[in-house]
Amino acid sequence: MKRYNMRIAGVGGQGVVTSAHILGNAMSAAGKYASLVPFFGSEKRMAPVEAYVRASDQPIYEVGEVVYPNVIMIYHPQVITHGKSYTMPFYSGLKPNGLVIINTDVDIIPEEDHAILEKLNTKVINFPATKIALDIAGTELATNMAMIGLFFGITRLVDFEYIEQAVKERFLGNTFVASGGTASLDSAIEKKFKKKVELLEKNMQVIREAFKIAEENGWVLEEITV
Amino acid sequence: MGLEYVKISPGFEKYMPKDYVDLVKYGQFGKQIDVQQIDQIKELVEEHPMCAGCYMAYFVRIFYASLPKPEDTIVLGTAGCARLALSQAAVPFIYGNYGDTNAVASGLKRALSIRFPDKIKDVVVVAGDGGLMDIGFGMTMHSWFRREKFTTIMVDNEVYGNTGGQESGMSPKGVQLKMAPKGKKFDKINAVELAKTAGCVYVAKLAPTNPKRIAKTIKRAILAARELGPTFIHVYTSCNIEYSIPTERVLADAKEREKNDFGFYEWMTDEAKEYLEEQEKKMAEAKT
Amino acid sequence: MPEQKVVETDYLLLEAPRERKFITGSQAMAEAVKRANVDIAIAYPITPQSETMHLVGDLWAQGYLKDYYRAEEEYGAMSAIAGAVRGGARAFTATSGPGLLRGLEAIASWPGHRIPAVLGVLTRVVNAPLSIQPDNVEISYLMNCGMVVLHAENQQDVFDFTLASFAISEMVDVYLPIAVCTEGFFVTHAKGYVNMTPEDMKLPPRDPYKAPVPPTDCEIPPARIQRDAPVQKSNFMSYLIHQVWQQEVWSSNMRAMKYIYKYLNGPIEVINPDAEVFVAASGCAAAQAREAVRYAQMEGLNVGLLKIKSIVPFPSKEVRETLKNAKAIIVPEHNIVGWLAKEIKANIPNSDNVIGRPRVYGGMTLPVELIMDEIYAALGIKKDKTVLV
Amino acid sequence: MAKIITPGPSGYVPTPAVFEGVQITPPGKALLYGEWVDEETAMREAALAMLTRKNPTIFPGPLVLWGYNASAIEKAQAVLELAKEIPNCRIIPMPDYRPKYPKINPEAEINPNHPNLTILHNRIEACIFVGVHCHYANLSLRMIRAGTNCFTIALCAEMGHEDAMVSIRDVHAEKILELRDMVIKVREELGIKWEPKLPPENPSLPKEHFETLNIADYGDYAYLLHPRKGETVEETE
Repeated sequence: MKRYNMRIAGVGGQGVVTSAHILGNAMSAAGKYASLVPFFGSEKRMAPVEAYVRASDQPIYEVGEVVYPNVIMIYHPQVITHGKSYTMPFYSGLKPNGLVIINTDVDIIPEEDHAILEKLNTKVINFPATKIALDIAGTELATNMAMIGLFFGITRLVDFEYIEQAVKERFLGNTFVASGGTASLDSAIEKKFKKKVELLEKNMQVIREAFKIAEENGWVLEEITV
Repeated sequence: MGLEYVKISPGFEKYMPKDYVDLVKYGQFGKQIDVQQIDQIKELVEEHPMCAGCYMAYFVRIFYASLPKPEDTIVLGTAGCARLALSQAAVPFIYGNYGDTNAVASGLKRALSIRFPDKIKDVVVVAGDGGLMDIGFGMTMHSWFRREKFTTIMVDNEVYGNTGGQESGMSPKGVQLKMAPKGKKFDKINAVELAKTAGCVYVAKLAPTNPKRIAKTIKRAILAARELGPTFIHVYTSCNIEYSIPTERVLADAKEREKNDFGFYEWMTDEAKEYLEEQEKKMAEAKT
Repeated sequence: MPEQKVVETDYLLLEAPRERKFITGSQAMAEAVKRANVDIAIAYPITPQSETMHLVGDLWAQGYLKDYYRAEEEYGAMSAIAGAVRGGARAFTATSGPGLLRGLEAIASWPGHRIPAVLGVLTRVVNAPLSIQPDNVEISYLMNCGMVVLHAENQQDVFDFTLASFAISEMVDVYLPIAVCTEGFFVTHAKGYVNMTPEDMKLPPRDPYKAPVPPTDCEIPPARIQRDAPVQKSNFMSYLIHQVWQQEVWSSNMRAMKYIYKYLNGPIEVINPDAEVFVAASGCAAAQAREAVRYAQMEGLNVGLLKIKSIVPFPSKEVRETLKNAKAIIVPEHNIVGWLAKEIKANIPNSDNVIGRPRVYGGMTLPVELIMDEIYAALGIKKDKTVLV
Repeated sequence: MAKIITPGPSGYVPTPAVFEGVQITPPGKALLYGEWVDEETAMREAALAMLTRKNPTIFPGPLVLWGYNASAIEKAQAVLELAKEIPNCRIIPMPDYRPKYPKINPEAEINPNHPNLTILHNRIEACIFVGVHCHYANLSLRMIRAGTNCFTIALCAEMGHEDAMVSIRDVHAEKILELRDMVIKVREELGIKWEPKLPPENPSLPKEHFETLNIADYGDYAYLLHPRKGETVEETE
């Protein structure tokens, strides 16, 4: 059984919750299973945001926030450096042999924490998601796409077409509501990109790039034992 | 007890966080400030999670700046938007169960009167339309019937904002809101007339367009409540989210409502009038 | 009104001379309030409670209390009690059945708000259909909200429990509301002998600064105080905060036990500790049980009484110890749900031995004969149904 | 001696010490790891923890920080005397009990609604609570035990705290000074060299007193600050 229990931590405006929805929808599109719990403390730009996703090829019964994750994705380095997180320290509850993906191009984990993560046999990946988003899509708003791209690139949970389907649903569908702020964010995005289709394509490019990076670095995993 | 409890212990000034040091040095305690100069002091209210551009949040700032004796004031609130900012101030704040403000304030004020018969202890309820006129209606009315000596300020956004935009008794007739999907069937409750009938000695209604006037009204309401009996202020504090008022239009909206149904209104008993004139004369003399 | 002098709590509760009076339960509660240096009482009428609060109102009129008023309804009364206690006053109110339930949202919030008030619960049927008769099912609603719940057997208990509750509730390590429950009419409107402390002595006044939370009176730091801010999960409040808060309430509840030992002679009373069969009861069912045990002993039967005075905190250890050799435990109750039988079952290993009978409810009286029938049955004694003694 | 209450992390749902059967001591006794001991034994253990564990910190509460009466001021002085004697000790205040939006500065203060922000951020492994109302101290002590390895010491003016590793009751200025003496004694026994000095000031405070600063204080650079005639500053970087 493949089973990923993940905690996504970022700051307001990064699309943490949106990407959790896309993750879940991609799983559903592929006929697999996912459950997600968005979590808002205070809906404000740059305030901490967390979302929790469970993804598996088997049915999921458990509900609630993921307290003991085996995957942690950090969308913003300030989650670690400034403690912008509801869960302190950022690796709190992490299970042995887990995976931590951090959006950064330099190592930002303090030495003491490295020691703890090593003890847990954690795979820590520093991944410059924002840089990739800027390089390829020309906007840091695609940071979340890079992050989920890398997650799927590493775990190969679903085929690429289902990810595309989920992203499409997000940008072209009209039933999607992640939060009150999503609507205003949408109009901002639309101004930047003339066509939503173009936006979709840019996002897919980011995801494809993340897949490639996972492969090139030999990060592809078969399974994380729960 | 005066200002002793907002003084830092000698030697600890350099261990306190900056905002507390500022509060003591540049805050409102022991002073009367001009509300138009709130930018120049350390305000009692701090960073809060109310929506950007919310007019109620603006009113809360003016409210705190208007307190005649902040170091001896206790504020009560209840579920709703206002408490998000009300609670983030350097004034004791009580948050009980939904709609209980005027009952809790009755008990509190009586306890303080028993314990400190010769001291000023101002008790002020700042609650929403739902808290005061729907769920807490009975307690609001009875606190007035009983002539409890505290001030009630209703911040009326005409909707249950915090729970997601449901109709309240104070919503205007015809407005379509959640739980009134076909539009509200009855009129906005006339809170001001109820307050007059129920025994308030000072009643005012306003849209917050003029900070000086707000400050004066709040001061009057609190002063009259100290000595004479219940006082009530009905304030229009729009919900820019549920009523879709663009942030830049919030003030214009308030001005519009002021012209229509929220024109400044002030009523008081003869006794209150006499008392307030005397107090204001004293305060003016103290200034000069 | 005689001039009252303040005496030490321990002296008043444990040593002061006592004088015997023949009075009702309502009077006993009011007499306790008279000696408790209460600042404010807030009343709202409901039968059978009303008489108690009439008497307390008279105390105010005579000058024993500093303030008193008739509230708009129970929710308002209980909320105002919370306000008065936050403001540093010592406060008292009482209610019954439906009134208790109307005020329950506020009452259930008192422990978390850290409101040390004393609440008289003079039990009555909970509607519907409406009835004003005694039935103590309402106590089960109080058992899970964190407050201390005492159950008085008779007028003497009502006096002792009420007076001691003012002292216990304000202990720094307790600081919780205490409900003093007793059956309406059976106790409140019936007379019994009560040994009372002198009328001219009273407890020391409440010191609201000797407390685990500051009073809201602008006299003590911090100025920036909200004693109990709404809990929002975020990084300005820990996920854990509500959990540890509830733990604090229930820890405080458990800490009350040592004062129950000190001032109420312990949470239980046992007659014939080596008994084969026990009758375990609380409130006025304990009076019926006491009678039954006497009759049984007169008949030479090895029957004992376990009276439980403190329902919350429940004396688990003491109950377990008392009942460890009992062959049968008969639990007579004045309600249909059998909350005391359930509580005892949950606290002893041999729960099969608990006989949740006899139960009467809807205001019926609980004849001693019904308990006798259970005793005979438990001991395997064959008797005709109607027992004459 | 059985240690019932020890430094954590004890986990997701901490069991309160009271539920474990720990009881508040009678006057004159202290709690050490949940057991009743004499005060000297408890003070020695407290001193040892503050001298040997990482980043020892004192958390003074409102009843010490605010000089609302003579006894508070006296107690505050004693706390400073104690802090001086603990090598590299810090003082992080708990000025009140209300949550702060959106978050406290964990270097500048500790808040009972989320004490672990401060404990974890500063990697505090030994701390003293003093002048905090019992209810909030208990909440904090329990959360700290749940989520961190910090050794907690409660100096309580009332009856004490079951969830602290060391809890001393009826503490006023005098007893704080007794603890200071114990710190000095244990420090000398351990052979730790230390010149008494006050901990560093709160990092949130500005290093200079801008409100009393005069343009003249800037000396040669003063002319840079004077707006010249007709000059308006449109925007700043």
